[in-house]
Amino acid sequence: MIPLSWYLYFSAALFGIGLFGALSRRNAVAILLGIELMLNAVNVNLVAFWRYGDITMMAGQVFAIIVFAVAAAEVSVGLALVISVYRRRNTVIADELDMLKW
Amino acid sequence: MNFWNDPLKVAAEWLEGIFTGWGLDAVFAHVLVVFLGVLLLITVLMVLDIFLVWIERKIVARFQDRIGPNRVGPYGLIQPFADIIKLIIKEDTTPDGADKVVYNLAPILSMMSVLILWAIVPIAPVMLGVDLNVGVLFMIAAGAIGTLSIIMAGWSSNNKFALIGGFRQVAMMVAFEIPMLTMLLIPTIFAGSMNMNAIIQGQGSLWYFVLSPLGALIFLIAIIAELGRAPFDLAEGESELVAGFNTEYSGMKFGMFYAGELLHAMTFGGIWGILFFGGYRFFGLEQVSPFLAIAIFLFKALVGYWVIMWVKYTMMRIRIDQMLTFNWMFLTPLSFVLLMVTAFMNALLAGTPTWVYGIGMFLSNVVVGWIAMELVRSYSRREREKIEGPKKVAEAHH
Amino acid sequence: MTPEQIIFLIVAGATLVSGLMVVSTRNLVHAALWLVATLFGVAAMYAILNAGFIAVVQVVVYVGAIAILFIFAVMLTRRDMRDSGPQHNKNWWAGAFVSVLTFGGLVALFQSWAGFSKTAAVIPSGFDAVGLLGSQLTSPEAYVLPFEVASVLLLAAMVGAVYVAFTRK
Amino acid sequence: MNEWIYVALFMIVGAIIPIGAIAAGFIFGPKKPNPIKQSTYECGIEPVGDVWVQFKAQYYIFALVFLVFDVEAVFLFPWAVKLGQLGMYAVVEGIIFISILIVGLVYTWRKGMLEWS
Repeated sequence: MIPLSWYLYFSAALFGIGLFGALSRRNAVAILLGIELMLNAVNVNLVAFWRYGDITMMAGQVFAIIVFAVAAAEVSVGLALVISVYRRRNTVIADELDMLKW
Repeated sequence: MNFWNDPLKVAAEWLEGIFTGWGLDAVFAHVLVVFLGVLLLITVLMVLDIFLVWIERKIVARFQDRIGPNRVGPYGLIQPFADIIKLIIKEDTTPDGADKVVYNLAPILSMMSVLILWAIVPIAPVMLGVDLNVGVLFMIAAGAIGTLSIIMAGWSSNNKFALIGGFRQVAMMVAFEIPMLTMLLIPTIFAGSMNMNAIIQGQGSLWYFVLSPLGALIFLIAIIAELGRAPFDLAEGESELVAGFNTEYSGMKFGMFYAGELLHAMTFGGIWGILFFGGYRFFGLEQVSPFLAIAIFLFKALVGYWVIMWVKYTMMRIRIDQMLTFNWMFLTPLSFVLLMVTAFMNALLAGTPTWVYGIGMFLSNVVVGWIAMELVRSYSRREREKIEGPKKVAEAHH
Repeated sequence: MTPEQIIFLIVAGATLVSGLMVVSTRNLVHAALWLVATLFGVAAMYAILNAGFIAVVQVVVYVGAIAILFIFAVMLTRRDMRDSGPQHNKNWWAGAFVSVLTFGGLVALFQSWAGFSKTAAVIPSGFDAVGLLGSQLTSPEAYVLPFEVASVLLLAAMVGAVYVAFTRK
Repeated sequence: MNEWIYVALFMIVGAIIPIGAIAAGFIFGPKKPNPIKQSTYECGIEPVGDVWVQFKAQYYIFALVFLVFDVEAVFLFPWAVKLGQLGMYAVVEGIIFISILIVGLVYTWRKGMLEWS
């Protein structure tokens, strides 16, 4: 049997990779890719806790599905923002989008 | 006699006995036997696929008042083998600037997305790849891999026709996947399960086609669009986009796309038969022998395939704007309304005898369909008046 | 090592490697395709966890829709698909540091927790996760509010995305 | 044992067969590349410009609406499985759920985003 710890290590590693992508990428679309990885890491945890707890309590799976909805909403609005910015400013590099600084 | 009733189980136990006799681990032997079974099933499917080429060519010839292949072998039966040899010994070109890995991966994924569908298709009461309790959704997941393979093929070819064709195809597939998903919910509601076998068992007294004829029709339209066949073959509008996403493919890689499409059509014919026409069930005949059940299932699958071909060779291609309008403004809202009505009627008629339930469901479908057709009629009348002016229409009433 | 553990390690390794490719590839379409591989690995993870419904949903939603959305967005935001210039900003080492710190912190946190090396209970035969999910999602005592709120959330996302992306200049 | 192992077997075999077929084509086919043969096909005319043309932003809208309804279907499948045993209140919940999303579809439609322009 696989102990719960393995899943937790796996999801922590995936979360770290996603965090690195979100923090270090220059392209706004790539930042969103990193955020997707982080959301997935969270989902692995939720489902693992469902499996290793009382399996008749569906909270873990319900939350996982809610996270799917959140991820869908986040991606659709995020990419729409990127496309909108691209149409106005002709760039998707996050560092160059600094008009709010002034 | 035992073999006659459950051939797969008998064969599997026999093989497992042999393998464990060799000193293999019991679990490993079991997985190995299943692996061989899967290999057998998929090999049979590929052979069937070869003959689908012949069937398709013969039937299209009849539709177009021709004879079709008739030179190689009796009735041209050897023709598909000649085609395969030709495809194998053709040069396999890769265009300059293509993304090699993605380019080669796309046809493999395309074929795989079709083959894994057979994991959930019950071909006889005792013959089923995997008895998943999420069978219906699994089908959509397999379709997702197919969609991905098309976008990969279009993107990696480094060809404008391929890219635009791939994009159009994907836009269309995702658009028609919404009515398809919605119509998959209807058999799920009736059967109370997403398991394919449970859906077939639920059609013991009434086919779901009787309970939801409109649903079956919308599902048929959606699967034809998902297949990208005429009248929805606009990704391959020969006059504008050459061959769509597979423009740059040649040899066996093209062969994979082509064979995948044919097998996909036949598979969807079978799934249509399972969801709405009772799958391998036919008035108890399936109980006689699994072989008879397979024959019934194959017959239904081929009838479904024939309907898909019938549509393909009768209709002309529609433009992309017409296709999108048709989907977003007619099919999608209609499928949602149908789903809501079905759910409502299902709760309302719960506990009534089967015939009341059947008649109620059938009538609700007819009413929804009739209202939809009236709306379309008034819409097209308004469109016509916009072009011709109201006068002409008024004259037509005299 | 049981076969199950070996399968887990293979899947986890492949998933993490594709995850690393997502954050390091220069070509954004490749990054999106690596994301598909990662998400597929996560789906396999759910399957190992006996959460078949979530696994299939993962493939349907992520591979079928979100990956397509990403690829479309990449196509729409690059007039010429150059991948020149650095793909990571000049503070990437700080990002790497924070990520490693997060990972280390999480692991340290786990290890002080008692339930860390728990093993799973055997799933009783006839356990219908999807049915249970259905009744809990619609039950007023359980999750009917999140169920309806998710619908509102999706509506807001759709309206917002359409408005943001396509208001004329 | 987990039934998904069999699904994995199907995926492995489903990948082996096309790889084998393509490998056969690779082994038996001739390989005589030349620059003209390898060039991108544009109906015999020399390729013009870059392949990565700018796309219509509308493709994004189609994928977006699809994503939203895909997630919606995910919520509805468990609902549909249990519908027969739950009675009228679950039906009403589902109808509310679908109606809210239809509002989004109607909004997108009224904005003219679903028409091919």
